[in-house]
Amino acid sequence: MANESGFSMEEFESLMATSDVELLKRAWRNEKSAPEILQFQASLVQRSREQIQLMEGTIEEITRNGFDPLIVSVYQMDMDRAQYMLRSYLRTRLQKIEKDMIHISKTDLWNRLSKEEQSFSKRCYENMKSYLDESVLSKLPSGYQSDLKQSNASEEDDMVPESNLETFVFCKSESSIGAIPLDDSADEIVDLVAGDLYVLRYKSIKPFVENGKIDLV
Amino acid sequence: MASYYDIDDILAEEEFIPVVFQKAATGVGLLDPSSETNNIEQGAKVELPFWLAHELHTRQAVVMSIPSCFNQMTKKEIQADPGSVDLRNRCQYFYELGCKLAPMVSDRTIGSFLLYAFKNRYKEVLSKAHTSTFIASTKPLTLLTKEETHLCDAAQSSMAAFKKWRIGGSRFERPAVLGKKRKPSDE
Amino acid sequence: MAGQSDPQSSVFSAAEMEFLAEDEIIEVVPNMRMEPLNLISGDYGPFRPQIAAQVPLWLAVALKKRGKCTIRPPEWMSIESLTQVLESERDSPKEFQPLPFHYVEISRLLFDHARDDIPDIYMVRSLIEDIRDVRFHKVESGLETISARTHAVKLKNLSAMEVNIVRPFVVRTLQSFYKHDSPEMIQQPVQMSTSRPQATDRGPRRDLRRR
Amino acid sequence: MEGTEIYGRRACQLVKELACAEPGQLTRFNDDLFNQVIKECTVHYSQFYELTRKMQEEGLDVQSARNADHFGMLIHHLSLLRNKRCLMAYVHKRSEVIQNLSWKVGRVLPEEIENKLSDPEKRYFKSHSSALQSYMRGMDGLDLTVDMVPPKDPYIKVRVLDDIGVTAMGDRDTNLARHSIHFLKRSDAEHYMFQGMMEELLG
Repeated sequence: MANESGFSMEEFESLMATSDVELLKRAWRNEKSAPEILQFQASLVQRSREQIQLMEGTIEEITRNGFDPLIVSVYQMDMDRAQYMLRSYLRTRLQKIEKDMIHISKTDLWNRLSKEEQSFSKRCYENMKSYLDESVLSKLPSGYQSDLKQSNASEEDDMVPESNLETFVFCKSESSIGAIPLDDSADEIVDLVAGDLYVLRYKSIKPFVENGKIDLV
Repeated sequence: MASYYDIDDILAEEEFIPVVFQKAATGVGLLDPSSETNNIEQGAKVELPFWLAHELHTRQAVVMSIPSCFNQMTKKEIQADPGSVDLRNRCQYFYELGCKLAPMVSDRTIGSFLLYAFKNRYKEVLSKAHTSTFIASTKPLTLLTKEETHLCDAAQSSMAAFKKWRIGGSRFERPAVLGKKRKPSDE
Repeated sequence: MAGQSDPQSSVFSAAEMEFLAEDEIIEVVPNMRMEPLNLISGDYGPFRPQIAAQVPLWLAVALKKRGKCTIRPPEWMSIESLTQVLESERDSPKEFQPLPFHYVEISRLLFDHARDDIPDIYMVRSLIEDIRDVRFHKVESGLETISARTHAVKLKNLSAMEVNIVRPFVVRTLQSFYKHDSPEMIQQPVQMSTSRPQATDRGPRRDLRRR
Repeated sequence: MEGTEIYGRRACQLVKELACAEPGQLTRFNDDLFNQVIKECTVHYSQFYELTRKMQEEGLDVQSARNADHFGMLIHHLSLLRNKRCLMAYVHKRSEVIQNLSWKVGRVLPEEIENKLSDPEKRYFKSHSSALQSYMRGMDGLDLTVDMVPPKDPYIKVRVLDDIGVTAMGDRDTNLARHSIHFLKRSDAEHYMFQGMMEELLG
């Protein structure tokens, strides 16, 4: 995964000690809280799915072998919890794509999507485009029929919705990061105390969310 | 910039602004109720929605003046008793419109007036939006602008969600889009 | 959600906070024998009668529901420590006492599913409710002090559910102050400043434990 | 133009309808008002075009001349943009509700909702649902429309509120008669509960 390359050995080891469900939980929380779509956690999703499948196999087996129903349902609940986080994680991402499909497809954000998400995004846009054409755009005078530009006179795509990176988010960092500039002029800085909770503008901590040093809660 | 599709932004731009035409314009007499031709004369005084006034202003076709919700009287009332001024009645989109107007008009105090109003109304009314006394009384809500209402709704709906959770009950809620469902026992 | 233009402001439901809390570890005393459980979320057990074991709360509740264990309420849920927390909460009008991040959810789950395992449950419940009320009162007075553009707010020891309740409001409030108290909006009046209200007087900027 | 409605007023009316609706709910597609706004766009365009022609006939450069006709054109152009924005916001907002529906009700629309949609909206619902379906197929059939709330026990006790009839539940048929009580797999019951056809019995 591209975003794992920047870790020091120490951090890498602590990452290895963290279970996949913990990592999935973190990915899920971050994805739910971030205003923009984050890097798809390809190998984590892959591993989680394998573990869930394995567990499904185990459950079938122990059911067949007449194990204590208590054990069966405990295994089932454990799997359901992982399954729920995985589903909710993927769902959150698709819902972001539904909202910002054009913006995502026009920017670097595109590379954050999985292959399946990319084709979902393409189909979403095709559907949306024909819906807008049929309902409104084809009925407007020529020169006003674009779904990206208000009219031919617009110099840029002035209709495309984007996620608002200025929004405030709640976050926590596990380790000390040093001073973070909070605005462009760097007049305001914050020194995050590890483990304490802060409300900050997403934009000012965006790089730290992307490299996993700050978690959104 | 607000999104092209933002409903509140669209409605805020519908607020009317008094303008004086610096240029004449043909074929648009509808804008000037006093005009007998289909044209607008130079010097005509009319009220235009912000979306039109603003574009014409940047092209020097009109000069905008400040709508009454930002006049001295409102300022004085807000100063005297910020929490009880009925801003909703004066302009639902008081803050949004004010922010759009501030950089464009000659009165350079609008920005600080907006902050003064928000700060003091926040202190007196809005910051109490989570409290049960606030939730029980509906009076302050009738005085609030759209943005202020959004703030209070945000507080109250999350408080309500918490209380619902605390009491317990089914976690499977019928989505709003499906409308309210009658229970068969009510039939 | 009210924020039509800002659906982002409410990200987690109370049920989702509860889900997160169910991963917290708690002690159970089984009354049965069961081999270790190798779960996706970790390995737990073995379980032996009368021998305490550490399990996630969801598992504790599942076992308890089926009559397979008693749950040992965590130390912070004892009357002594809650009484002390409540006193300290009352004594310091601005600080929040350290409590588990999910104390609201954990206590509700235990009240619902393990009432017979909690000594003096009525007292415990009312102490927790009082603590929650005092703390939320402080949150509210903290909110009242926001009065200017704020880049960062530190919320030391605020709990998950408390965060979740104020999140939509706080996010929107901070955004409004950010916009209204921006250098672009607050221009120095060029002329005739005397007849205007002293709205430009922003005073010393202070707010909820700003860093 | 019909009546003496000022420019963009009808379009704004359309948007106000959205603002007044209960959050997340759908009202009937307002064909009548919608078509009036489309018509207004056409009128603006023809008046815009007429002024262009007039300027050309007078030998003026349409790009650079700043006479009364130019400002007339400008106002018609701006009014058209405004109407377009309102129309687009109207259908866009509705599309969000429709997207939401494809998550919540599966592939078949309840009749009371279908009646509120325009034809392009019905088609959009179908195509969006199938985009979702095909994503899920691409994920080896992982169903994302279940597990909308965090899981508790795998089995829950429910009471049936509507006569649903005999339905396959897991590997056996179950008669879901009104008022009957069942132990069902949470994931089997979830859709029925969201649609108000069952309720969870707690405790």
